Formats: sequence, C-alpha cells, structure tokens
Amino acid sequence: MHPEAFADTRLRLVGLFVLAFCFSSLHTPAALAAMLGITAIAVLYFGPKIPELFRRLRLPGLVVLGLVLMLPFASGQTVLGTIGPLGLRAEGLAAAATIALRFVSIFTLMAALIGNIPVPRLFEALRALGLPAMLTDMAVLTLRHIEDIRTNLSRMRTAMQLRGAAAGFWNGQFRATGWALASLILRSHARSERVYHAMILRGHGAPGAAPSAAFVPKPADWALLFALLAAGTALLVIDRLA
Amino acid sequence: MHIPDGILPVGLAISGWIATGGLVALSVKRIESRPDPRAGIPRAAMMTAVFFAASLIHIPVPPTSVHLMLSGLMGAMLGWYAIPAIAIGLFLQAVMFGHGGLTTLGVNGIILGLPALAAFALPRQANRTGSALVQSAAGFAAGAGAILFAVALFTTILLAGLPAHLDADAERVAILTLAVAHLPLALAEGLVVAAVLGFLRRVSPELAHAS
Amino acid sequence: MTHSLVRIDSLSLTRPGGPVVLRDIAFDVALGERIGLVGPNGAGKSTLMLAMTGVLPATRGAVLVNGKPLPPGSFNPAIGLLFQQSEDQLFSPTVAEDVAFGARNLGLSGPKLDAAVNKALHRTGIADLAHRPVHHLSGGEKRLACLAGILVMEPSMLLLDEPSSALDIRNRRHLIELLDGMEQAMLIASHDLELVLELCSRVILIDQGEIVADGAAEGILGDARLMARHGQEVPHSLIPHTHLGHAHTT
Amino acid sequence: MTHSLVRIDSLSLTRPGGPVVLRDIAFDVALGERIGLVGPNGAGKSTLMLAMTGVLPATRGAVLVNGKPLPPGSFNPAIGLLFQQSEDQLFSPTVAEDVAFGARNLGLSGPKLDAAVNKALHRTGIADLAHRPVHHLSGGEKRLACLAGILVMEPSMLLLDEPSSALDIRNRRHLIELLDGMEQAMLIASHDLELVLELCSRVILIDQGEIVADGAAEGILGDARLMARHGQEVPHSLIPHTHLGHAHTT
Repeated sequence: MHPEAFADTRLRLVGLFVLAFCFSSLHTPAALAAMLGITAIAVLYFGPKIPELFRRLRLPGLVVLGLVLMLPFASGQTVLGTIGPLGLRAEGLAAAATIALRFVSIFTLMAALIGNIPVPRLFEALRALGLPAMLTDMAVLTLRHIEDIRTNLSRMRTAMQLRGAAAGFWNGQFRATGWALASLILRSHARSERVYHAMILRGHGAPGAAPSAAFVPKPADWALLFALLAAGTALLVIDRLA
Repeated sequence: MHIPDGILPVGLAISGWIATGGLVALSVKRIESRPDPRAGIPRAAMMTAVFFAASLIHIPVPPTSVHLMLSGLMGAMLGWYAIPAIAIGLFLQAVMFGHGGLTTLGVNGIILGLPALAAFALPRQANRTGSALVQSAAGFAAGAGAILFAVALFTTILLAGLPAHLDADAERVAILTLAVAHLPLALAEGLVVAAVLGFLRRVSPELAHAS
Repeated sequence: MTHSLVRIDSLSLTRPGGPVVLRDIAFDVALGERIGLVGPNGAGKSTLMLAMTGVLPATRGAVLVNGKPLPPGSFNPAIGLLFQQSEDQLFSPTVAEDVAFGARNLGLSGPKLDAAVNKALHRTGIADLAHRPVHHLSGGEKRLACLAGILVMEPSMLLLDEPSSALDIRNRRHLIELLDGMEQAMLIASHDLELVLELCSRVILIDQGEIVADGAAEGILGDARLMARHGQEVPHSLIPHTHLGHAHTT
Repeated sequence: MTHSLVRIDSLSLTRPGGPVVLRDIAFDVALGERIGLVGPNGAGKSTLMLAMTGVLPATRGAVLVNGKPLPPGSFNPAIGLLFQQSEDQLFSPTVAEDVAFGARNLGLSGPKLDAAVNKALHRTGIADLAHRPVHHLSGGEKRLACLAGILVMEPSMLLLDEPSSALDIRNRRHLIELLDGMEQAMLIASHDLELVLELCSRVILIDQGEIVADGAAEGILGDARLMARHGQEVPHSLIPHTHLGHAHTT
C-alpha cells in the first residue's frame, strides 16, 4: 500500500524474523486469535493480493494439509466421535488447528512484508546485516542463472522429444535424463565462469567500490520495526497469561 | 522434503537455525582456507540454480509424480560449497515460492545439508579405487543414499516436533509410509545421479567431483 | 515435380501470454524443395518451425505430411528440426552416442543401429569424430553432429533455424556445400541472406506472424523497398553496382 | 595522431591443457584507431581479447596502456570488453542497475552515479529501457545494454567480440552507426567482414595464435589468396564484378 514510505529492507527483515518466530511459539486460542488479527492488519496495510496469496499457498499448503488431516485421527486420547473405524480426538484436532493457523499466518506475513521486494534487494539487506560476501555473491549469481537454466533445460527437453524420447522415465529414460542434466551442467558451468569473468572485468569486488545500496532507515522503517516487535511481545504475553 | 513454517516447536526451529548457521560458518571457513576461495563460487551458484531447475523434471510414481532433489549430486560436485549453496537455495525457495519455510530454514538446511556432505565423501573415496563399476555404484549410493538419509532426518525431526504425540502405532505407520513413499524417488535419484556423474567423469572429470 | 510433400494449412498460433503469434500461415513444400524463411527477429520464424514439427500445437489449422495431418505432440521423424543453438540439441557424452539417440528411439538396435549411425556420420563428414566427447567439439563440429543426429532418422524435410549462426567462414562454407548436396526438402530460417540466396530458389518473408511475400528468392531478396519495409537489407551480391549503373547478374 | 594508446608487447599465452595459444603477438593501437581482428574460429581472437583486459594472465610479454604495463588480475576500466554473448555480461535485474554496476565499482555513488548511468544510456540510445528487466530485452537491446555497461566506466579502448552476432539486420545497422560515432579506440573481432570494412581502416589477420597480416583493411580483406589460405572469404562488397572485369571501388 505504501511501499515508497519504506526504504530500509534490513529493519523489515529483522522484524519479519522476530515476529515469525513469535508466531511459531504460540499455543493458546487467545494468542492464536490475536496472531490472526495481526496477520489481517498486515494484509490490509501492505495489500498482497488475496488470489495471488492463494496461488502461492497451493504447493506448500499440500504438505501441511496432509499433516493436518492426519493428526486429529492419530494423536491424543480424548475421542470426540468416530468416522468409520477412525476416532476423532480432541488433542489431535487442537494440534492440527494450531499448526494450520500458524503456517498460514507466517506464510501470509512473509508475503505481506517482503513479497514485493526484489530478491536481489533482500540479499543486499542480508549482506548489510553481516551475511558473508561469499554467500551473497553466490546468491546473486544463482539468481542470474535460474531463468537461464530453466529455459535451456526446457529447450533441451523439446529437442529430446523431437528425437523420440519416450515420456516414460522408468522405461530406460533415466540415463537420457541424467545425460541431459550433465550436458546442462557442463554448458551452464562454462557460462557461469564467463559471467563471473565479466563481473570481475567490471570491477566486481574491487577495492574502493561504492556500497551497492546504502540503507538509510526512514522514520517509517523504525516505526514498522517497533510495531512488529511490539506485536510479537504482546503475543508472547497473551500466550503466557491465557 | 521441506518442513513448512508453523509445525515445529519454536525451540526446535531455533536449534535448527543454530545448527545450520554453525555448519555454514564451518563451510565458509573451510572454503576460505583455500588458495583461491572465489574460484568455486561460479560452480556453486550454477549448481544451486540447477537444484532449482530440477523441480521441472518430474518422475512418474503412480498415482502421482515426484521431482528430483539433487542434494546428493550437489554434495558430490560441490563438497563444502554445497552447504552455503543449499542454504541459499532454501532461502530462495521460501521467499520466491513459499516452499519450505522461514523459521524452519535451519532445520531444512540440516535435512538436506548433512546428506549432501555424506554424498561428498562417498564418491570421492570410490574415485580413488578407480573401478568404473565401483564408481557407478558410489554415484548411485550418493544419489539414493542422500534421499534416504534426508527422509530419515525429516521423519525423525517431524515426529519429535509434533505438538501432540502420536500413539506408537500411528507413529510406526507414518514412518513406514514416508519411507516407502520415498523409495521410488531414491531409486530414480540414484540412477540419475549415477548417470550424471558417469557422464561428467568421461567428459569433464574436474567437474565430476569437488576437490 | 510438384508433388506436395508438406502442406501448411492456414496455421494460426496464439500463445497464452506470449507476444509471438502466427496468423493464417499457408504454403506448400514440394519434394526436395528448398525455401528460405526470412524476416525480422520476433517475426515468428522459430515458432513456425516448432509448430511444423508438431511439438507446439497450433491453435487453428494443420500441418500435413504427404497429405496426412500431423498429430500434434507425437513423434514425427519425417520432419527434422535443427535448433539455432547446437547445445540445446546435444545431450550425450560422445558424438556417436548422440547420433544414435534418435535412431534407437525409432527401434533400431545392434548392427542396424551401427549402420544407420555410420551412414549419418559419413554423410555429414564427421566419421572421425565419432568417439569424441560432444562438449569438446568446435562450433562447426557441433552443428554437424546435430545435423547427423537428425539425418539418422531419415527425415524427408529439414527445418534449419539459423544454421550458419556462430559459424566461422570456413565452417559456414562447408555447411552450405553439405546442405546443397542433400536431397531433403528444407526450410531455412536465416538472417544470412547470402546463404539463403545460395541454397534456396524460393523465399518466404514473414513479419509479425504473417506471410508478407512468397516467391522466387532473387525477386524478394532483391526488392529493396519490400525488404526495407520489413527491416531487411538487400544482400550485397544482389546490389547493382550503382557507380556503373549496371544491373547485377548472378 | 600516432600516440600509442595501447601497446601489445610480444604477448604469448599457453593454457595448461587448452589447445589455443597466443604466440608473440605485438601491435600498437593509436588513440581512436579502429582495428578489425579477423581469423578462423580457434585462431585465438577471444583469448587475445581476454588477455588484453588482464583477466587471463599472459605467459610472456605485456600489455601497456599509455606506456604503463597492465597489472594482470586487477580491475582495468581503461579497456572495456564486450562479450560475444550478451547474456554473459548482464547480471542485474534492470538495465539501469546493470549499467550502474561498473560505475559503482569505480567508487561513484549518489547523483554522480546517476549522471554517469544516464549518460551511458543516452549514448547508446536506450534511456527509455532503463527500468526494464534485462531478461525481457530483445537481442539488439541486450547488446546495447552491455555496451552501456562498459561505456559507463569511460574506457579509452573497446574490445568487441563478434558485436553483430545474433543481431538481425536492423539492429546490426544501428550498432554499426553507433560504433562509428564513438571516439574510443576499438579492436573488433568479427566474421562479419562487411562490418569490419565499414568501421575499420586497419585489419589484423590472425591464425593459430599468430599475426599473419597487419595493414590496411581493404588490402588484407581484398587479398583473395591470403584470405583463402586462412579460411576466409573476400567480402562481397570487395569482389570485382568479373563479368565486366572492372575493379571495385568503395
């Protein structure tokens, strides 16, 4: 909603980490309800689009869904009722609900706080927070290669298909798959070295380089960090008292 | 085989971050003691991107399909660089696709990282013996073993971390189901990794194994 | 000979979200005919070629080989596609293994497979490279290895996407002579108009997914106004020497 | 003007295990001079260019810029290299960020950085692309973005490795005109001899890592026997029209 009001990705990342850990420590219904409220406020304020949120939620949601569906039948002693041979149990049901709510809230919080920030910017912030340069260098190069490698891989698979590669993997195609992957690795490796050369030729890692992005916190950044930390503290208190 | 946010108790999630942080610090130290630590960065970045692209390769396992993980391959080809590479890969998967999680990134780093390191050691030993058959077997073991090791870690951590304890029967069923469900993936991954490493040994031996 | 080997029957292709679209593409290819496909980047040349193989299903229209419509998505060895980047097409450790790939998928094995591979290697003149690792070949050798990998499937038509790109002059010359000696029908997409002029008697000019001109190569490539309108230049060998004012002859 | 801007002083390069080697390469480049570098694939053109930047350390000999030897392995913004494949050279999310990369590494920041980036974008005519994602650009736009990323470091010499490869005719023409208007000295490695002829007054022909000829562009490129011996063809625009028997004029 107000992306231009914030400039300092570092503070936002710190706030996100602290609050996400607070979320994952909550158990009591009151605290979980408060967590949902905070998540809702974050969504309203930062405005990630709801359909987009659901689309992103699909893949990781499946893993959680499996667990959430299993727990009420497999965990706990207090049987609430039976569905066929399965007993629905209170403790399992509570655990499942807790997990589902925490998962959705952290996921949504992440989308709201950093979903709009370009990934390279996140790594600049992590670098500024003290992550070793080797890791951020590696990350920037990785980002550089992802699109490339995906395109190359899909073109190679088209070429294989045109030369009659059967769809079946188990039908002896594992060797072709491995070979295609190895060919992809070879050509990508040659390219990654050229890219790295090109970066060094343009002064990558040269002494005297200006910092890539100076982070200057605005008052709004501090206010956001304060709000996130306060929200986390409040949740922990509610969780203890309830 | 990524544990999402919200499942594990916060203590376990924090321990995971500490363990992975320590492992990354150790790796960076090992890498920086080399004559030219930057030389391996392009390869590590490229393999992290391949690790990403591997999710495009679907292996049919009726009634569904799985995709390649390649953590064993990363270990074999990258050695110590595999640890920071996996950490970066997990962070990217979490922020770009919501796959895995933020609070559980540390735990997931251990689940994939330890098997990768094991896969680094294994083919390297086999390489010294020289026999092509032994090397292929080692490649298969690196690929398949990394999956099975990761499944074992995943299951252990998940069961230890559930907020409510399962009864013993359910626990046994869950472990068995997960293990059996991952057998085809382990087999597929072993075959593919053996083929990849075999290809690289023939064509570009210096790429096949990390130094 | 006017037997129509391949017929493109008002082919249209809309890609969801993609900007490149084919609109009502229609032409016939006679047995052994060689056609140049010319047009600016993004005109749809590569897309047309993928659609002709059936790997990209058309939104409307059809591709007919020997009068029979090509079922999209299936394996159609009758039409072989040479990719613009050789590396997209090479995925085996050695040249011989790579060439064998397509033949094996056609069901060949044992001595028959070896014979087919040998024949393809000899036709492209790279028999001596058979056991060399693919990734140590030069650009020109890679292009030939790709070509052998397609010829081994005995296609009746070749689609060549920028065959001379990234080749040096010697390799380009060699490739031109090789292609000139082959009996297959060809569709050659290229910015290398001199190559088109040497190999093709007919040229199809496309722009923004539509056929703008289809006719004799020299007529189209030599039409400065038509070419300029579609971002092309008349090849040097067709430019009349203005200081003497004479018209060119080939 | 015969001030020697860059001197290559009997440079030799042996790569452990690699087949390409440079032997005793020596030539001078005057301020603003444009030299074509011509030769078959594998002759050592790209290697020579990498060695001239200092990123590939020479086994023997030296590269001198304004009389001072270039320390290998260091950052030498005076010599800018345009890679053959634009993709190798682009690694930032947007065009403006990519162009800023080199300038920032020279220590520029704030308004000075912005001014330098703007200047480079305007010189290459891509100011309107500044905030476009690099990977959505066309081939021609990518080439220009790479060029802007080098110009921002204010080099006094440009090394261009196959600058027209993978460009369509319109973009190639645009690039030629752009380069023709620039004051930097250039070494242009290319198989596109018409481009070399348009831009360069001098040509260096290398084969197997050695300089075979160094002199006036038309003299070397028009020498059919010399060119053929090193796998080259005389460009069409230099071929006399034999049926009339007249010599060419440019």
